[in-house]
Amino acid sequence: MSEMKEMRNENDGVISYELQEFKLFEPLFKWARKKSLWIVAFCTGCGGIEMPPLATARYDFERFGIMPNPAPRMGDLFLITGYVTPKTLKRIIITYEMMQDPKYILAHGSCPINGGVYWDSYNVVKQLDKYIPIDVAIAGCMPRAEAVMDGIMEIMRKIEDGTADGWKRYRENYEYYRKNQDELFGEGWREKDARRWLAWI
Amino acid sequence: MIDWKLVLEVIGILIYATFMGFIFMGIERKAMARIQRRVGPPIYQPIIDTLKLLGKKESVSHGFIYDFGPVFAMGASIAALLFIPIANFQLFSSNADLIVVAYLLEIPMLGIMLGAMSSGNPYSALGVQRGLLTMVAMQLPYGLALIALIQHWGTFKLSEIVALQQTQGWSILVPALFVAMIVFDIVFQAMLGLEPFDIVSAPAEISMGPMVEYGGKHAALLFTQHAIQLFAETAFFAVLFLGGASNLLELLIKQIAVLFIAIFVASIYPRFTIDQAAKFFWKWPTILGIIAVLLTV
Amino acid sequence: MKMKSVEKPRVRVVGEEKVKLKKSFVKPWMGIKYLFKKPVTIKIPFEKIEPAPKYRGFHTLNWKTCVGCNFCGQICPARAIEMTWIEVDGKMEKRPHPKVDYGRCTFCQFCVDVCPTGALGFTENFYLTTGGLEEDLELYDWVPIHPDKVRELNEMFGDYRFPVERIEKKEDGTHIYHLRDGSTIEFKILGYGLRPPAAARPKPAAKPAAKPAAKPAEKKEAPKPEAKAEKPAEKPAEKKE
Amino acid sequence: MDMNEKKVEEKVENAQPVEETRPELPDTKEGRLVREIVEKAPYAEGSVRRERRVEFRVPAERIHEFLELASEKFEMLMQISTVDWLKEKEFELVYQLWSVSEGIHAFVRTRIPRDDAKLPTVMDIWPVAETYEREAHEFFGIIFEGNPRLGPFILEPREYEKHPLRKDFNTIGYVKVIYGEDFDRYDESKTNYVI
Amino acid sequence: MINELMIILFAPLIAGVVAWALDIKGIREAIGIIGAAIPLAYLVKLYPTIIENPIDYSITVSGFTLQFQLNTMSWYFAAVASLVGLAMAFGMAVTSRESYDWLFALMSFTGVLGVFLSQDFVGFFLLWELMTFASFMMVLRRNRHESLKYFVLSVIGAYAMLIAIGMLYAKTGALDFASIRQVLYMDAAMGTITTRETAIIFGLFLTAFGVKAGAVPLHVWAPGAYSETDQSYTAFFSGALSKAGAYGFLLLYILMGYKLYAAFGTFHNHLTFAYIIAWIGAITVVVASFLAVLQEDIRKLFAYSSVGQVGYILLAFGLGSTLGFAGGLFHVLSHAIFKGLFWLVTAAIILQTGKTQFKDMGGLAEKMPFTFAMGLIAVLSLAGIPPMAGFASKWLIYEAAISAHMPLVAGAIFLGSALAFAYVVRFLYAVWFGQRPSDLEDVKEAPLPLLIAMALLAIPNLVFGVAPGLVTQYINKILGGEVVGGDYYKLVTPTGTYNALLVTIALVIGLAIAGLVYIYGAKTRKIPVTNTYQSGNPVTEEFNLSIRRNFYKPLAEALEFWLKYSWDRFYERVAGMAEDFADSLRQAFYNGNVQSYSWYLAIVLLILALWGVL
Amino acid sequence: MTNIEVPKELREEAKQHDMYLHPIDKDTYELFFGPQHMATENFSIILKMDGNRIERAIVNPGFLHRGFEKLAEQRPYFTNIALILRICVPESDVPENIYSMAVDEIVGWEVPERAQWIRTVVLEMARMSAWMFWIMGFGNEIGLYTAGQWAAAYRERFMRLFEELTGGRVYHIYTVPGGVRRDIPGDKWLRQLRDTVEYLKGKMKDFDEILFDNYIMFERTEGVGVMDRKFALKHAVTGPNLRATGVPYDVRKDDPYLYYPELEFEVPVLKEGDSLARVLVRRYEMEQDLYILEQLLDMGPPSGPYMVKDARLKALPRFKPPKGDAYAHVESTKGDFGVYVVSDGTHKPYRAHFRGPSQSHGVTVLEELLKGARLADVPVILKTLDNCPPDIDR
Repeated sequence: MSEMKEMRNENDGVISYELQEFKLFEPLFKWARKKSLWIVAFCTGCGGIEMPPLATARYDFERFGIMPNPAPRMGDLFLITGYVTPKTLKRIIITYEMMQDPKYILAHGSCPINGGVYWDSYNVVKQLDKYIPIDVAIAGCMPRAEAVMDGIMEIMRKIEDGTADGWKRYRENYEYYRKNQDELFGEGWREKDARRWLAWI
Repeated sequence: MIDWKLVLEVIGILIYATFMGFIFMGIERKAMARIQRRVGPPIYQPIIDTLKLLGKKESVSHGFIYDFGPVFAMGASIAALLFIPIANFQLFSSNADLIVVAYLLEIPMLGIMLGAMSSGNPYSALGVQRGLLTMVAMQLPYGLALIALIQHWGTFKLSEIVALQQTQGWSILVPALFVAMIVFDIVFQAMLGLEPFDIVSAPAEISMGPMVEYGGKHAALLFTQHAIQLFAETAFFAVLFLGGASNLLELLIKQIAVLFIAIFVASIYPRFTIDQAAKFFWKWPTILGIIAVLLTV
Repeated sequence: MKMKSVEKPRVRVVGEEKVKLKKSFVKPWMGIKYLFKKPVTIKIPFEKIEPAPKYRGFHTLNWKTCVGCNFCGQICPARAIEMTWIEVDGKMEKRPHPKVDYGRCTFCQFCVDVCPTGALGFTENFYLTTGGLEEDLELYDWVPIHPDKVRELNEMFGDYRFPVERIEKKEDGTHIYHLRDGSTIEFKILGYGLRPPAAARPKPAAKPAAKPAAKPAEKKEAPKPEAKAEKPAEKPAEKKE
Repeated sequence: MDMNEKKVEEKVENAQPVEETRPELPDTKEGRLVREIVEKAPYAEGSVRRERRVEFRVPAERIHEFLELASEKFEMLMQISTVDWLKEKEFELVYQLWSVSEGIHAFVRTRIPRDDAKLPTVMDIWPVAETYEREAHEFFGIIFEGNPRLGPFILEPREYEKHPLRKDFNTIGYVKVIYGEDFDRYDESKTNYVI
Repeated sequence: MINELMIILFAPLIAGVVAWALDIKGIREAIGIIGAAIPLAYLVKLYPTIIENPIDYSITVSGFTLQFQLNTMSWYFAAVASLVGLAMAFGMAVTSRESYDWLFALMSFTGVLGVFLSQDFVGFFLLWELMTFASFMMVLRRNRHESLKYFVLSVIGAYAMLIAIGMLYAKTGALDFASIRQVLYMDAAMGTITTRETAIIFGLFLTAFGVKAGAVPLHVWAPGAYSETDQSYTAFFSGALSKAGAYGFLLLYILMGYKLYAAFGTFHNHLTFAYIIAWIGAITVVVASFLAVLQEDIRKLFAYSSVGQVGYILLAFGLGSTLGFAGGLFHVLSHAIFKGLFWLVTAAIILQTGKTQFKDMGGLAEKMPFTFAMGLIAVLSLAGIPPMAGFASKWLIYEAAISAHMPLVAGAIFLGSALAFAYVVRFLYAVWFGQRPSDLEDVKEAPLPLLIAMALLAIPNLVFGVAPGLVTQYINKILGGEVVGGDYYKLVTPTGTYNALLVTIALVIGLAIAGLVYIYGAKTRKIPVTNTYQSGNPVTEEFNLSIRRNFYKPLAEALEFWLKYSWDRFYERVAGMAEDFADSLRQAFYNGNVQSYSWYLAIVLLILALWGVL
Repeated sequence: MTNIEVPKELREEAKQHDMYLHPIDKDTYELFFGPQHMATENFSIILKMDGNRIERAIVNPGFLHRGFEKLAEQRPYFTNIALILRICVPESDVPENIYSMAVDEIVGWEVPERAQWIRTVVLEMARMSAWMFWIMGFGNEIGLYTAGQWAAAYRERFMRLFEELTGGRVYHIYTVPGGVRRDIPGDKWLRQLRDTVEYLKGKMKDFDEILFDNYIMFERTEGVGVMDRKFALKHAVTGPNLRATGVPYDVRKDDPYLYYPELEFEVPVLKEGDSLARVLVRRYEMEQDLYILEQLLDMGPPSGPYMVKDARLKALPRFKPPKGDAYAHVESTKGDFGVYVVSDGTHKPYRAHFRGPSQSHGVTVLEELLKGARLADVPVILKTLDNCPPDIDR
């Protein structure tokens, strides 16, 4: 079964699709995208603890139409809430590729930028933007809810500008990201990781 | 030979119903937010959500049926809507039959299920399983409530039921039908997919169930479908038990009243598991339904 | 405290009847009363909330009093602080100053605690939001500025944003901080470390170039072994596969 | 505040290297417990460290036997801590036991050579040991004979093979190889860093 | 004299015999199809005639006169049977490997037609038995155990019918329906036949017809027999043969209606005997549908579903109102066409995959698109999706049930229809969707004759769905009055209306709007089943991602208490006890001792003497 | 996710050799539950399902593993405080405190009484905020979002108090070996704390009404995930989970630390051991924690320094404790949270081994309890066990 890896059709649904521009309603859609950011429910690190205050009665980001959504296909905004371990990064990449364009990433705090306090940890990814594109980064360890809100506002502003183009970058530079991912996890990591459980199931 | 007035009415009511359905969804979110002591989204938020989903630039599919499911669901919802007497707009409702409408209101579910199943995702399949079992569970009390109503008014025609209520007083003023209304209200919660019967989409268990694979325009279709369905179901409730309405405003008030009860129940009860829901439905609501039916014989 | 005197505190177990509750269909309906009460929501960002006084935010540095002792750098759990030799107005500062990387900093402010002269301090500022591109992320790495300047900016704008809006870097190591009020602070970074830089010390390799596509593809050259390893180090393990 | 002073005295005593075990045990409940167990298991050395803390040293080959004996008094196995004594070329395993009935915490120490780190599993006494042993195996490479689930648990297989908590695992070197060299941008003059 | 009726009746049988005798591959199929097509052709041809006046035909065999008549009602039933029979023949052209199947399948075809056309009890019983025998032979070839079960219950039914016929003959002195009806009508006023005797006759007929229709608790043969035979034949078995039972119930009304009314009176304004039939039907609907939901085998699922759907017909007949008859008669047709279609789809699946368990299937929609489309039509029809034949008939039954003031029975229909929804979706999911096991990679579309057969049954589903008036207007003629009003597209009952065309139009409008929205969105690209939400984990096809077994386990758990009891097990226990009893009897009596035998003889003689026989 | 479809040629090749590429077990199916899932943030369970029942569960932790124990060996004693509190995010004061207590014991420091009082208050506040967090999680998992929203809002009051006391909202980095880093901001803070306690006491009634008395909550939890006393002890289950099985073990009573010996509070114990018992025990503990805070406020902070006086603290980065080792543990909301610190006399700990409570109830116990449970019970069991993934991963 080892040759399956080589024979596998090196994918690519992720990038090979036609981009359809909705010329007429584009401004309307832009406004809608800005006003309705659905978060993929995937807290990757400690920053997840600051999401509940934001999502609940205290700060209530649903005022801006932002709400956590369990399904990645409907998600628009991916919050990388803190440090990312390789094991999580695999899932992040899978989930991110599952989301539908346009999609945005907000990186929380120090860790995704430069490793943070885990700069010397053998199991924390430094510089997340090597593996997936980041649209907005916020400082703090962990960032206060207000800071996260500020980051979301920044994303909204960028959507309006059209500068929130992480998803475009990901498609254009897919080879680059893919190479970095494969370098970190090894070729064919998806199958390998999936097959790990076959023996146990 | 086209009846242009009817065509205009159909178009007008469709637009109105879709819009109001979205607003109802917004009210639902807003009122729940208020009970949860927060501000909540603007009331037109569901419209923005749907627009955004429609504006997604990527769209994936698991095959023809996956695409067909949401389309079918929305089509069926529209069809159901056209048969419900909405205030003084009769549309097709001169021909509307209670059983036909009750069935038409169930078809969208089949569409969603079809699409969800064809994605091959176990979470969707679990959602389908739960959805169908909820339907199996709720159908008995639901049917009994409808039967009680039909037996009391002696007709299947929705327009006649409305007319009779206008002259003889609302259904809920009849003791037997009041019981039936309680049963229907419990079932209504399951029809709207709200707690304690939001077993189908239970985010913490099966991550939205049938909806988990949908995104982009498919989800937009389903949202629109949900809006129309919400409007149709609340109107159905108002027509059956609250005496229908003579104008849209009256209908709207009644619909919102119905909606608020659903919201209240949803915001204070957690969700049942599916087998508990089945047992629950076959216990109290069924007993109440039988009582209602026997009172009207 | 009388921990010794207490032999072993007797565990007082509550009766089950006090712990157990009765289930009810009706009681939850009481929750609906909040529909008519005011929400507890604080409407950020329209409604400003002050961070607590002495909230551990961004650093400030009084360049005059900083003696370059590197206590801050030593205590830092994230090794976010780097001593930097700075040339202001063509004149090199006598001592190196800490340069803080907010891509590392955990805001524990141990560095402030250990600062012997009190030069390093912190303010309540905590907003720093940038784009994800490399040039945007430059802001995360800076030599803190004087606390008075920061407070002045806070009062001017009424919020707690990062005082610098943009950092302009030049080839020769000149850094220009464009502050939020439009003023600039300009200085030149000569080198890093505790010892003064040699005259023509080259600037260490900066972060990889901005565009992802332009990033160096090969990142696997074995790094040089550390100057001062804590432990008897084994050879850096070869990356698998 | 008399108590605190007392505590400090105890701690000062404890702070000294624990080689010389006092033969005489105090006549407290801790002392009685230790005496009782040591009488049954003469191969073990027991001592009382302070109030509610006792300590046993057991040779590795009899550890299972001893723990089985101790499990009568100590109902819970709180943790299996491993310390990698690189200089002595030994792993020290500290089985941390807690007695719910007596309210006493016990360290059961045993040492095994680093090259041939093998121990019998204690899953049969405390099923929870499965997790602790998987962890100890993963991070230190100790093999617990009889535990069926040793293997990558928390770590990914690549890190698992390195047993990262061993003292001879060079974290920074490994990190540089895996995540790229620029994680530590100014390391040319790191002479003055503690970390 | 060669009458059309005779051709209709015996063409299938002759074709079957010829096909069996020739046994040449290719020719026997052709002969079989032709033989099965003849009745339909003649029936269509005779349609204008019989509306005016029925066609009679009688033959005399050794003193008994067998009377046949093609009247409006028998035409209806015969036409339904012939339609399904033709579809069966097309299906069998592919699925059946042996001429044996052709012989008995077509023999049972003749039997069914004979049952519908007979006008006296001799012919009725003979052809009933022919039908039973032929179908038994079809089952016997595949599975002895199940055929035995079928056989035993059929024999019980046959004896019951025989005794009932005997009693009727003894009381009325006639065997032809017309005279029996006449006599019983008179008797209703006079009351020479006691209530007890009437009850016994009624009970015996109930048993006889109940067995064939598969009414609970006599349904136990049905799942086994339906599933353990050629699936194309099952289309006929379930689509037409079980209708013989339903027809029998109708016959009860025709023959004994007044007598039964006179004997039992009414109960809460309902005919008591009809009330019993209605409740048998309701219980059949609920029990069989629940059991269908919990099945793991595709054949078993549809077998139980067939039982449940026949329950609808019984229920409708049991309502005792003309509207109920109309609904029941309509459901006879719609059940025949959708369930026949289901069985043909099942035949195609089993033929192409060789699997019968749901757990072995999945993802076939891509491989067998036409079969899938046909299956979808059947599903929509069975689930009662409005512009489908299944809905129109169900709607009539609803109307009838509620206007007959049988609310709880109507509640059973509601529950049954939800359950039907549940089990067809299970079928859809397990067979067509989800992950495809790798051993089904080479599955191809079903062969042409089978597709023709499916289309043959699918088209009526759509046509009678959109234009239910076609059927109801004919039913009006059967029932002799304007029972269901309206035109081709519209059904009007005293209490409600159903305009199928309007519903279709509404659905088309809706689909058009939704389709426009869909087309407006971004272009889709297809992704494989492994690219689905798995909580972020990578998966390969080596994982099982479909719920293949115990899909409705929560329901089974909720019904745990009820599922402890099973009629099947009950009968088996009874059978076991009977066997044990017989065994012990044999050991006690037939002990090989001559002296004891003489004693027995003496005792028997004594008893007979005491009774006054000797 | 990218396309992992097996190519056709390979399938055919496999078929020729009479083997199927996926010999899938068709009786059951696999459900990947987490980490990208509402119920199991950062935690993954691989479920082998039969219908809606779980036949087997395999816990797959490690999404949050950062190698704390390795990192702690590379950092000086005091610096570690900024690191190790990230082990238990909702209750970050607990790791700080146990680590400080262990180092105090190694060094032999007598922590000033004021510092002890502050530490006790901080721990109790942390417990209270963690309870609020737990209510939110539990409410969300069973579908009662209202209670969750309220609880999360009320938690913010504690967050604000923490912010004022420590200068950090979530990561307080406050308790250090030898005392605490800052003094109490003033009487105003104490008044605010008292207000908050009073406020929450009033709100507990709301929670009772909507959540703890709710009929459906009882339905969902009763008889779900039952473990008996023996099982719990053998699996070293601690905290409320253990007390719900009938064992009155509470570190605050059995191995008292800080101010707890002087405080009066009750330990709730139930015998059923199911999810409902765990919920009810937690509910009672919330009340007791509020009561404890009240008592502490009644006592008032003792006067004195808040940090130990020691000359060694002058050179903070190079502070060297003597050789030795110590084990310290406290009662967190999740159970018995312990640390084993070994010092070899250098300025960095030689080994710091943490015992998160979820280590014992989050792996084997969870796997056992999930066996035979319904899928809908998974979130309930997860939440009533109060499984905290970072405890396991560290």
